[in-house]
Amino acid sequence: MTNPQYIGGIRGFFARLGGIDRRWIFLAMGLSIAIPILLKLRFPEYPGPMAKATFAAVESVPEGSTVLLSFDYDPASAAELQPMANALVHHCASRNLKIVFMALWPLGKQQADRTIETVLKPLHPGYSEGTDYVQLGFQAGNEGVIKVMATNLSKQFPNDANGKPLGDIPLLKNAKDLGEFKLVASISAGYPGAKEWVQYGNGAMPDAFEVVSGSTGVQVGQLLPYYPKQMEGLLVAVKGAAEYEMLVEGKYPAANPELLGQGRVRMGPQLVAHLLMIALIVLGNIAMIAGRPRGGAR
Amino acid sequence: MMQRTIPIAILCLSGAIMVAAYFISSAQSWGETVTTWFNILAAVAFVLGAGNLIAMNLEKISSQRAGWGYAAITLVSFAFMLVVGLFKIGAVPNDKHPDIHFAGSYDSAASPFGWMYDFVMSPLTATMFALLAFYVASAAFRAFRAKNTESILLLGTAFIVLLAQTAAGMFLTGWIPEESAFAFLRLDKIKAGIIEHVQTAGMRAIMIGIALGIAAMSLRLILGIDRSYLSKN
Amino acid sequence: MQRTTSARGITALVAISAALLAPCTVAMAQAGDAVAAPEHGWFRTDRGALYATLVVVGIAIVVAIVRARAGHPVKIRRMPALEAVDEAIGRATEMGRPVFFIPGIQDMTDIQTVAGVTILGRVARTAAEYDAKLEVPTSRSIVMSAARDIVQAAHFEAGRPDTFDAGRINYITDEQFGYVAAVTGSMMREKPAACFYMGAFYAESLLFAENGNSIGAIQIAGTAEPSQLPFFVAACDYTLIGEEFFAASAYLSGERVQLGSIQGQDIGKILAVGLIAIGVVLGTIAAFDPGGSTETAFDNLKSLIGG
Amino acid sequence: MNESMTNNADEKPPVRRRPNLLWFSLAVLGVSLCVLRVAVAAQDGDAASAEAARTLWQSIGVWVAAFMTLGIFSFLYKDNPLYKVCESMLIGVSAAYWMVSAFWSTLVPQLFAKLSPTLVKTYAMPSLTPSETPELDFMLALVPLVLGGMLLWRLAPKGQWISVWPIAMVIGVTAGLRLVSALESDFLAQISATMRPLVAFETTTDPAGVATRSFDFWGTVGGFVGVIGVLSVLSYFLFSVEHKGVVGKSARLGIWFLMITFGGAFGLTVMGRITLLAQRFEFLFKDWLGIG
Repeated sequence: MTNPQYIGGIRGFFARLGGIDRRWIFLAMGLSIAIPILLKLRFPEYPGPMAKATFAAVESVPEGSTVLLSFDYDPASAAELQPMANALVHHCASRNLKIVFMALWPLGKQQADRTIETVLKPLHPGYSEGTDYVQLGFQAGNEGVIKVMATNLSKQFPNDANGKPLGDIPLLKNAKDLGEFKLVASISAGYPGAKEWVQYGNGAMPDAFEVVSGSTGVQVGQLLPYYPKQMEGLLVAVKGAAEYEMLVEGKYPAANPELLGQGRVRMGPQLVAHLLMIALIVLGNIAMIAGRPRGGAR
Repeated sequence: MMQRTIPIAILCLSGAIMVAAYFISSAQSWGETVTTWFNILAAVAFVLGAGNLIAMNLEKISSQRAGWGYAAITLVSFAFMLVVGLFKIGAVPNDKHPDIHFAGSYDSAASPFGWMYDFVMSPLTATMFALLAFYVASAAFRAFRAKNTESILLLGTAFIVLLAQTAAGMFLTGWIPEESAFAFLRLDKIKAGIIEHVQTAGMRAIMIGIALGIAAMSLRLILGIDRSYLSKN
Repeated sequence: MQRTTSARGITALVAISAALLAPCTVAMAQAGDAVAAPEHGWFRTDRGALYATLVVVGIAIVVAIVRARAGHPVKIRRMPALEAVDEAIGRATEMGRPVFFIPGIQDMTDIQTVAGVTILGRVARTAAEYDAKLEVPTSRSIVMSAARDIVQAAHFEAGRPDTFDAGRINYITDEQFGYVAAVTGSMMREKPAACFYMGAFYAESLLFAENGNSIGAIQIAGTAEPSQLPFFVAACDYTLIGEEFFAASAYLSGERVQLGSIQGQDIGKILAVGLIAIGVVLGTIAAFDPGGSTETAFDNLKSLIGG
Repeated sequence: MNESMTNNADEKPPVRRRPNLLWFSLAVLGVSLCVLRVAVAAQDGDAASAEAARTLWQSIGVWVAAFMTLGIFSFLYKDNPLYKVCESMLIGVSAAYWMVSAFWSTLVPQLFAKLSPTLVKTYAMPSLTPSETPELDFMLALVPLVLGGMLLWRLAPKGQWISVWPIAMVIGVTAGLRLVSALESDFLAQISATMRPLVAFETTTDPAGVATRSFDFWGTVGGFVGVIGVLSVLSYFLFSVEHKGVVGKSARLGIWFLMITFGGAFGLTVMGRITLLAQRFEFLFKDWLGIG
């Protein structure tokens, strides 16, 4: 192999680039994430088919019917999933849908509580607990919870999270089973989560409700087989959240746009860093080609 | 005999029992029981780990080897955390039993133990984890070079997936109508196709292979063919 | 002479396997009922298909082992990663630099750690023969304990019990990233010439491999953690992928009997291919004839083996 | 990828230096400045109340956390005393953390509570419910205790070989458990998942409720790719056949499938890794510096 030191001109520049000190790459990566965060750069998103399908699924629910939002994640995945939860809650409330919150993950209840406090109450002050929304909280049992809910809602959740019997809650006093809901949305970071909702919820009563899901990037491979047949909508990672935010904000502008912009703000560093990675791969290959001795491959 | 035959017998027997228990209705909880045993054993073994950690660092300090000051930092932070945690110093008392000191939770955020976790351990581990963002960049630059078919496929797939994950992907191919015959050229479709079909297939075959590898490895151990874990003195 | 021993052994095995498979026929017969009512006798009939697989795969491996013991030639394909082991240790010896062996971050309850530790035995023997300095930082106390035993055994085997130093096999911390910080730090300071990553790895795989690369170490990795394979493949010199990793300890031992077990794994794969072929053919026919009897057969087959 | 190394690190003899005093004193100075700043800030407010004391500790905490974060980042430039301090603290603190949590969440409830329920109930776990089978629990708890004793015996001057016994048992149990579970959840389940029709049809229902079945081109392609992928990668893993002829071609196709699998997995992980780093930066900018 020719020593890149002895190649001149532009070709030499690229050839030497191949052996660049990796700390320059580190610096570039650091800047590409730090600058968008500092400047709060927001780039336009082009909503993909999955985000559009999710939006359409929520839009198709008749006004005034009840939806179930299951918070199946914990703070570790909140960076990816909380923006989806915020946009979803705002979307449902803007369409006057009654919202029932629950969690299959122990810490999911906290996330649901936070969403109620930071999104639902400030943006939709008219929503009152008991008639417009209910927080059922967390129940242990993984997919078992879903199985019981499919046949008998009040057996799995005799009370809401505050200990109030279901019979005393106007919104749920006549609710029998999962068929009460027109839409089930699982914001899901793994097991138990969206996959279980499809298998045991939708599986038990296929035509009763639609399922949409927000998922982390890591576990999307497991959910793709269910979209779009058993799962009407699927939001993937921060990007899915950002696209969905665009759609929701486009139709239902929020009084406080900050709350609905988290996904897009987080997409800023993602976009720049991804473009950097792509550029690095291209540069690495140019460097390799430039460093080759003339007259063919080794 | 005590050093070779008995350990082999223990290994074979415990392995065979666990296999059999899986198929016997009344033995379903055995797996759980031995898992509990193992957790206890691992907790007891911490005495070995702690002993080793202390001995290694004390030796560094006493011999004044290069970097002995850091060994002292390790020892001091270890001792502090251990004492504060084991004796629940400053722990928040249990609501229902405020009189019983050890009933309080050892890791509540208001205790020194919790503070150390929140402000020392967790930022350190989270930052160490975050270093990966830098290393994926340098690895992509260095390793993704089109030298042969294999590396072209590796870098090409990574390239497509990376591109499809940004707005740039939608910008480039999002104009192709989803219902048209050319929809498969959309980057998001290509990405979904790769993940759903090729990657799933690859992972499935890897898993089948791994299962057979585990089976053969376990059988070698249970049948006493692989005995490399035994001292031969 | 050897042939007859082998034949006798195999006949015996066939008899044993027939006996072992007997409960299976009962299980198969009851499988239909078992799905409906999850009550079982003393034998878990719902796990009948698993039992049959266990017996068949087990017998396949044992037959291969018995044949190998009887003197049948065992041919195993090249594995460049394993051929590079001696070279890597030799290079470290020449350069006067240490060899690092990282047995993953899981405890002995993960079979990958067990596999990693048995590979450590072979690596340690070569290192003892070459008189290379082998360092094994561990993330679990019990793994440290087991690693010390196995490295000591390797030194005895190599005839160098005097050079065994337990102080090079240390427990660091159970915390994943604490362990990573310590290991990458000492990589930078001690500049090992060869790094082995053999065991269960998670996010730390790339942290190790990129730092090892930056100090110019030869890196050989092996793991059955599918999510981490991409990073090892991209950043290490050689990677044992999934099943290869489990075959490695047998391969490195060079013992005929152990190599036989690798051959047995291949029979398992052929079984898998056969099952898949049957399933795919049935499924394809069923696709043309929805609701027909082939579809029922296909569904039954899938639910039988899918448990 | 998998190329042999060319960039052998430069062969300079390692220069052994004492911990750089300058670095160390800079770090100490920085930390003390921060403590000072926080103390002053706290005095401005009502430092007397307990709430203020907690926020004081919290603001100290944020500063400490920020320094820890910067210390780890400094490793990207090169190994340095600040990183070494962070590394040493992390080792000490985390080792103790796991030991303490093993003590309180495993040893106390699962071992001591079985051996001496009254003692544990009185002093540590007032809400402990008495077991229905205390004798059996006691006997079962003795097993890991004895095994643990054997394991610790290696610290004794004689008979250290006995510590191999518990390890042999752990390996045996692991081998037994994993043998069946691998065959069930990885071998059989994956085979079953691969059994799919090669051709796919799509059923669409028009508004009148009439279902029509039509050939699904891309579904069929996906089905073929899925099956061929699994088979070819399996052939790559064949050990007792040289990769020549048909097996060789199939194995080569298998490698291609593996490379696409790995490339895709690599690309998919990037987003999560960037999120992690973005969170650290958000912490530094917002929680520590108060900008952004």
